Amino acid sequence: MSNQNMETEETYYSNYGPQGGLASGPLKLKMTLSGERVVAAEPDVGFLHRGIEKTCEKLQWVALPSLIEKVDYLSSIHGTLALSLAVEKLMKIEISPRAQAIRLIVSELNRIASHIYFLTTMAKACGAQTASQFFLRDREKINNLFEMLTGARLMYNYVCVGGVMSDITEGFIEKTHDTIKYLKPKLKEYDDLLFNNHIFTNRLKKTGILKTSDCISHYITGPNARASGFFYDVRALSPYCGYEKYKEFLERSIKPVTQSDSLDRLQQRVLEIRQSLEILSLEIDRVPAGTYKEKLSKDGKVPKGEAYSVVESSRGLFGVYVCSSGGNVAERIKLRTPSLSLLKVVPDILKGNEVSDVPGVIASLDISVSEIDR
Amino acid sequence: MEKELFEKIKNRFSDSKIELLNNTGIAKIYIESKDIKKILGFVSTYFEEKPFLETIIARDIDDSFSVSYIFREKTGDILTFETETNKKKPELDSIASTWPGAEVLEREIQELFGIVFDGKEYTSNMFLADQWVGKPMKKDYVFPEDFKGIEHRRNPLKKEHERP
Amino acid sequence: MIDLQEISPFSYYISTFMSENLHPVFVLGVSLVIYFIPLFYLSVAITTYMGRKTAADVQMRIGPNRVGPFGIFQYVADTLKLFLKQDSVVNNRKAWLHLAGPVLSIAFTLMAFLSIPVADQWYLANQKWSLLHVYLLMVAAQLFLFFSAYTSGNVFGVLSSSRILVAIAGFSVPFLLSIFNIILVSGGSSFVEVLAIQGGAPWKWMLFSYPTTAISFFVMYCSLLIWQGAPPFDILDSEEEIFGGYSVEYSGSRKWFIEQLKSLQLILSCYLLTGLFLGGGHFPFNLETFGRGAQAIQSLFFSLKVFVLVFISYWIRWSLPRTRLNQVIFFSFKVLIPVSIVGFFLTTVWLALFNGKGIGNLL
Amino acid sequence: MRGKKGTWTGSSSGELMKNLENALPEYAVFTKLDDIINWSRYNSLSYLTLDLACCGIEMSHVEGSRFDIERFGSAPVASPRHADLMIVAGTISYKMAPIIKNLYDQMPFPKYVISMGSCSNSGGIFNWENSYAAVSGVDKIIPVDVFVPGCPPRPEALLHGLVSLQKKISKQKVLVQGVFS
Repeated sequence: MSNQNMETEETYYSNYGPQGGLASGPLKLKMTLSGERVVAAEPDVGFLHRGIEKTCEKLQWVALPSLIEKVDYLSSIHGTLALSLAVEKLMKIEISPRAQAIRLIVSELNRIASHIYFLTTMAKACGAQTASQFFLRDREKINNLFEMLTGARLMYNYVCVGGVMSDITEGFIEKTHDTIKYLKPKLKEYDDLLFNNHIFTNRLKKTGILKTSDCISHYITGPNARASGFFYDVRALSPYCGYEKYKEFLERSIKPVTQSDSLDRLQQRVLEIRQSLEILSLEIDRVPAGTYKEKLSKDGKVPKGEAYSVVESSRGLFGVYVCSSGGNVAERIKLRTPSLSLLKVVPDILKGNEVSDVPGVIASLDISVSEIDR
Repeated sequence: MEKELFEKIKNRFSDSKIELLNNTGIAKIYIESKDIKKILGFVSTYFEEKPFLETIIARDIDDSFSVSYIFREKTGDILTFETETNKKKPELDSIASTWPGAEVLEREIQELFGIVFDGKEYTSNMFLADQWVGKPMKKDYVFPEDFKGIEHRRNPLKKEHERP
Repeated sequence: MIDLQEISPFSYYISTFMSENLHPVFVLGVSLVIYFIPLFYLSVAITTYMGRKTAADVQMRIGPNRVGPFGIFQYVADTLKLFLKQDSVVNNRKAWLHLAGPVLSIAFTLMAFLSIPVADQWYLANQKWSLLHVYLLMVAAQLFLFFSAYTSGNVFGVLSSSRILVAIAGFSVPFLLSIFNIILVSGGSSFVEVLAIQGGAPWKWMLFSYPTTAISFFVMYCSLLIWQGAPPFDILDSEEEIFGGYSVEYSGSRKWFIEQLKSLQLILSCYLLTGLFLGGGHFPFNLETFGRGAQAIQSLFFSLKVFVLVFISYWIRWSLPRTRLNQVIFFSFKVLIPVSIVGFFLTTVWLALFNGKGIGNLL
Repeated sequence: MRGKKGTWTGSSSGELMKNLENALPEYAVFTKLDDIINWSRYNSLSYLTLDLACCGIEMSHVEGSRFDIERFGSAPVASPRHADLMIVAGTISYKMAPIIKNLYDQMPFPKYVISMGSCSNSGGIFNWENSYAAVSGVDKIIPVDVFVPGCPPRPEALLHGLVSLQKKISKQKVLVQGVFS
């Protein structure tokens, strides 16, 4: 459409959210519409700003994992893992191989859980209520595993400084095998529900295109970037917790870039579930013997200094910067969250799409508002 | 690697004050606040590919704000630059023209710390509610007593809202 | 003097049970009540219950089971609750259209039922062009919904109102084309005439009696889905995109009317399909032994067919995701219309070749 | 409507009913009618999902096949006009607080609120001492009927909260209070 037409077009304004939006959490979109087409869309965040970084300076070190979990509640293991890695750098502790293997297992499990929840919101956004219920049912299986291991369904508080909170419970390994066996054929069902369904694929094709150049300039990481052809995976680039073993596997199984649209991002997530299941099925048999947690001094103090460590969360590069003044309480904690870098790109992605596509595109970006706001 | 880069920068910008700090756990290159644009602009062209801006960290230290820029190279190594600005008139140069992702981060720092980037002060808040008083991430920030009629403190014994 | 037998056969049937001195208008009123009360309350209740239970079953849930055995009184509880709820009203100058919208729309949808015979001589209005009349009433019902959405003062309501117009456009042409196909085949323009050439046994149904009527059935089914705004074409009131669309501002009893309307639309489309394609109330066996009760059995048979269709509709509803607005229009204009035009021409060729005989007659 | 000391005042119909109540020694009819009205209300609570934070995930699991809140006749709705019940799930920030108030005001009477999770009960980990931006409890903004503790509460806990609310509704004296209160 030419510029002149754009000027004479009558537009109107509409809010989208913060209640009832499809991002997980209250995201508001200020949209200027022309008929059914989105002329401009501006995200408004801050509805979940809880001041977590300030709260970190109020609580003791021991309490921090349970706080950092709430930053990205859908992949809470990754938040606590990044914090633990940073604090361990400060305290200069080496983690036992067993604890590392357990950490890897839970982090992959959490990735699967998060991606399945993504599929749920995606299906809901496209009006496939039944498909979304199917995904929720499968997420319960992962929740069962976590419940067995940590006792919680969502806020696990499992990874801690020095290892993990508790050892692998009896029967966990067998149950994990069962779950992997259950989920692998289910992935075929997902393909039937999503990618062999023409209504589903046709409405997602060519909507919400995220350009590779945008990914690089805004440093968008995670599945979104990988679907757009910007391969950036902390697990492969600077491995932690024994991801060295799977470096080649991760680099090998890259999805070829086609459109970098919503459908591609959906396919990327399903691919990652498949990857995680592969890693999980290898790692679950390789848990070495040893202690699950290193002995720490009881005063709960962390030596003076600074540390910064990153992990690959379900949404991308999750970094925690820790600064300690040698006391019980952190001096400053800064969280680098993957969804925040998406914020400036969302208007470009949404522009030119239809109102019907907005829920699908927003859901396909898998924005976690709590991560943006903190 | 920091050392190498540090030497290069030191030679290139011989008239400005540049130090290599390595005592806190993260190796940092200290630069003065007025040189940010110049030196970071040089860093963006120094490598084969422009390093990614991972995050900007502001800290409240006694009478000044320290601001660290964490970059990441394509190889996965991190690179940290630190600068300082005084608390009375906190101002810094923006690097959003080189790294577009910096805009959000700078805006967040302006909102939570009060450091103004490029003299461009945003009138509306991104994270905080509108008409918020004070910069909450400062060390001397006192939590509000109430905000727009909602009392901040909660008395466990008091019943808050009866059914109308 | 009003000739009941001519203008309303169902009223004439009712009048045979009553005293002969009654005024025909009174008889008309009584027969209206007798006809609509089960339709408006019972069928809608059954449809709603079926919808919820089918949804639960497809999604591997249990569904409502707390009120009454298997939750069958859920509809009663919902109705009572909505009627005892505050009715918040939009402060708008044109609000009367908004407030009256659901009721008017229901009234027009109900009027469309008048000329569909559920059994021999069981229809309320005897009209020559009842096929087109039904079409007009259906469009009118949607138009009132359009007005009510447009005056709701809500952005999502306005969005929904424009979508309603689009849906009317997408529904009209294929629907009319398939109706013309039926008129061509049956040689009549009313339901009575269309039903006259059908029989009770499945091979005597319109659906199978000509090779092209199956195409018309498909086209009409899809166009009716567009008209109702049912999945996969539920663009009118999708919860995720436009937060309920035309129903977004309704609360209390008006919300109940909207829900009632949705069920009635579903029932009407199943009525149409049953009457036009599935042999209506024609029973496969001779019912002469039942005397005047024969029609009751026929109407039960009719409703059985309707509810099977309702069940299939719900099955489709809970299986498919939603299409986009432009896809609805593309589907209507690029698939349904060409298909039905081709079917139209094939019908004329068939009629010319076989002297207007159907498959059943030829065999 | 309830005044300060637990007396029922307010709408004219309520006063009329109160007078009637005084006039009649036995009011069995009211009780029966009350029962029917309450039965319809507590068996069809459609809820507005206020998916704010972590608890929202568990709330969406409640719709799922394992927990299935529809057994109780409840269903999620998108518009506040259709809702009887608001489930506040998650931390309330000062920026979100006026919106929650607005949503609550848009809901038609009778309306109920379930506060789900520690954050919306009392601030939880983000209480007045720890966080500057979080409201310590949703009951500072709107009245709450049932508090469901937990961080986050299990879906079963939310279902228990729903059942508790149903019990609470079943004891209402609707005709005395006025129907729309």
